[in-house]
Amino acid sequence: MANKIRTALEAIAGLQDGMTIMVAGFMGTGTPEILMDAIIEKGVKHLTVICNDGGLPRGWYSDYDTPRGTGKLLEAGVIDHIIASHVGLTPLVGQGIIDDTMECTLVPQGSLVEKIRANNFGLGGVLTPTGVGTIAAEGKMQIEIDGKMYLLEKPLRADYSLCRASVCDEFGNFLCNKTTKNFNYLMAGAADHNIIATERLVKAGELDPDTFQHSGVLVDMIVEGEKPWQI
Amino acid sequence: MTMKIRTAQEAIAGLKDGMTIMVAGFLGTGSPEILMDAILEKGVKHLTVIGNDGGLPRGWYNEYDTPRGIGKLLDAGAVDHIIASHVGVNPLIGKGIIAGTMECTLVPQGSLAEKIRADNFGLGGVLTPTGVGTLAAEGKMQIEIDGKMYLLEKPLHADYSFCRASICDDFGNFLCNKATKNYNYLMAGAADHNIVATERLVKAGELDPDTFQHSGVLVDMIVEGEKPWQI
Amino acid sequence: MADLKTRIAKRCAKEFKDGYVANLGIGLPTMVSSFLPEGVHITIQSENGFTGLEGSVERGDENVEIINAGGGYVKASPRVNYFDSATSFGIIRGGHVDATVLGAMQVDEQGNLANWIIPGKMYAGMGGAMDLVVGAKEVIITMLHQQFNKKTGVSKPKILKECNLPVTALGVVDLIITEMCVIKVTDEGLLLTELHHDFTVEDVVAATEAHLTVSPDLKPYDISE
Amino acid sequence: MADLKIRIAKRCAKEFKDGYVANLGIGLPTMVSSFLPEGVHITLQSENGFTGLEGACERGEEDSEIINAGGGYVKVSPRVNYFDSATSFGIIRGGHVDATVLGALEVDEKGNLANWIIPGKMYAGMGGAMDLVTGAREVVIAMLHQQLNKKTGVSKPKILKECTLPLTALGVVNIIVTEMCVIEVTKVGLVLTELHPDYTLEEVVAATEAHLIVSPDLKPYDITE
Repeated sequence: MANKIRTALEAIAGLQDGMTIMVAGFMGTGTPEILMDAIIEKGVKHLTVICNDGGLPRGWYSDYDTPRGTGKLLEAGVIDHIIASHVGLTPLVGQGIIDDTMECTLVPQGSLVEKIRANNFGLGGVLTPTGVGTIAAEGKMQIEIDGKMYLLEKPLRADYSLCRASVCDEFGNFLCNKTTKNFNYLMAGAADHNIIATERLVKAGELDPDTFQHSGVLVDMIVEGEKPWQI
Repeated sequence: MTMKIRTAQEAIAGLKDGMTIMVAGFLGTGSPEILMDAILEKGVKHLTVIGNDGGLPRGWYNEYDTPRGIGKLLDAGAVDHIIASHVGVNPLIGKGIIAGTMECTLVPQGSLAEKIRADNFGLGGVLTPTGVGTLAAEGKMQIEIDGKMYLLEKPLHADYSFCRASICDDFGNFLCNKATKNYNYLMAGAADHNIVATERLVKAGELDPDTFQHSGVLVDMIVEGEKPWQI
Repeated sequence: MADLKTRIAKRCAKEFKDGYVANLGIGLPTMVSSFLPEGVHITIQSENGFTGLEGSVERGDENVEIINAGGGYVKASPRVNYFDSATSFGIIRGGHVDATVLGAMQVDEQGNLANWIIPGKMYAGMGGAMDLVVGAKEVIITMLHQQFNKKTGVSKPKILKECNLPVTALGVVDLIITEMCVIKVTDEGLLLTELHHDFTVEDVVAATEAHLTVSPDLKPYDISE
Repeated sequence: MADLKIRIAKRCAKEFKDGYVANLGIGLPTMVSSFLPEGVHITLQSENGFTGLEGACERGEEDSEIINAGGGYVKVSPRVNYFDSATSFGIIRGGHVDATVLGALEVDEKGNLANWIIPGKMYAGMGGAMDLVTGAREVVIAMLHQQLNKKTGVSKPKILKECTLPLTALGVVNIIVTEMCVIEVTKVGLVLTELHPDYTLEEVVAATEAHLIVSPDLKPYDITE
């Protein structure tokens, strides 16, 4: 059986300047930090990043906090374009837009998740009532169904998806604890190359299979070594 | 706190002739048998049933087997219209169509799942490549997105949804073992009244919350007393 | 000011029925859960993926895996259930949230809402706001009646004939609760249903740009326990 | 007949690469997993909601919670993962299934496939077939070359210029494996790539209604171990 286990640097060996990546997590919670670190170490630039938000900036909760999640990529200046629902916590995005060094596309959060899921699950798009009559409708097809107006939200694709698991088996079946689930069960499978960084790696069959909540067939590479965030 | 726990009869007190119901399960596996029994006991007729299939007919695996799942409703002649993906296992449907006593609408299985999820999750529809150029496309809007043709699959709604849990807490958070999941995580929430029949009922907080895989906010009523199927 | 916000939160709490699933915005809306009438227990949904939010957590008691939609560490109730973002927004958009309480920059006579962007000034993103106001069965706006400009000391109406900021959604607001009054959004326009005894109808009209119809059944602002 | 089906299953098995995620139809297609080349391990997907199907189950060993898409009790591998139907078809439609092997009633020159309904005769429903052939990266048709009418004893071609039965999907078939030969569906039509030593080219052409292009690189039907 093909072995999916890699080091972080091996896993992102094919990641190149200008590529599009998806990064799971909600304000840093549920983001694969060791993959963020690997991207910075490799020195990839000009990325388009699809994520819920800009992660957390330096010193967010405790003075000594490093940035978290996509906050690391923002601080390192490797993002040209961010596609997110909310970037208010990271002043670096606003600053980047003002300085014209960064582009930002805002998508309502529920639509963002459906766009990612649509790509993962082979849908040509979904119709959502969210955003009708707002800026979020600009440039989007509108379709009236049984007297109600909807926006067509098309799939979002990426070269790589970077997700984080609490426990993952060697086949890639994984689970995420508590509120670390967020985009992890959507992005894993939505890109050409799907990488999971996990806190705990187990053998297939070691745990009750029903423990796992996302399918390993959607995972291409597994990296061990995530550590719980220390408050 | 509002109590959601009911007897099977109480839970379906509002179910009337001619209503539309969703019944979870795949060839009987994962169907709420005590709710099927309650429908027969109440004598409701002329139902429109949305389900993957026609359940299992009498004597399917062992000669002494009762019908399972929707098979019970078909056996009792309580179904006027079935909306399903596959009805070949239960000959009662074919007979009903030929006799002109039953209508059958076939939907590709993946589209059926998405139509139910769309209703549950407030989408106006999804675009799927499945069924383009086939009978399944008849009467459906076709939309071309970036050069590829898709069918618009609209939401399916019901008055009641009948689901089955392996374990459910008293708030309605539930999980389904193994291959009993199928439509249970999609239908619970997709109807006006959503009933879960469970094998095991626990108090909220009794188990690790991450054990549960479907949210209790999507469940209106809980009925205890499902028994594992005996082979 | 803090007193006024408490007043608004107390009045808003009366809108909740036992068993409601609610989503509360950060700030004033979050305070609402502290003032629920006796016997009213609600389940709070958090956009980032759970139901059963119980409130903020003391330093030292944080669980790094339990945050709210504002990125803050929070407590979860025993009936908490965690799910992914598609399920979270499925629950929101699917009409499974009975009520959402949010602040606003502007609300207008059509029930249009603007609360996510001030072009050139505030750039945070809509987050889950657009989905919430479209999906929740009841959208309650809690806010101070006017916008106070700290530099100039001048207050400006926020309840307008027509929103001039980019809207969050069209025609979604059901109820507006301010420190002065309660206003229902109806097909015929804005209906003043309750008035706080510190203010006259004239005071409210002067602080409101939109046309207000005074309910024939106008009642005192009800924050009795 | 059983021998011919084993031959077809053995040849199909050669299409699989190590690590493939595959969905096998009931009947002949299911046999394919018994003939995988050494070192090739695949993960079988079951439409009703799991990956890691291992095969049929002996009487007495059944788990009433583990069935396959045909309603039969089955065994699972240690890396099994169970999910709901939306996820199952997400995996199928999303291109995460590398190959599906299915039988057919008819296949035509454009790779159109008919395998779910004979109007007035067979009424079962498409089940997951439409999604599978639309979503899987490679669609392998495994079938006897012709349709034998048991009453009349006459055989009729199933590989046609144009399908006459209602379609399962348009232009989805990649490869057709029969007891006689292997045919690849290309943009220019059907290309005969392998011929079994029991048959001549003329016999295959006679048993096929569709136009066949004989590959300049025509090889013997390969079922070597």
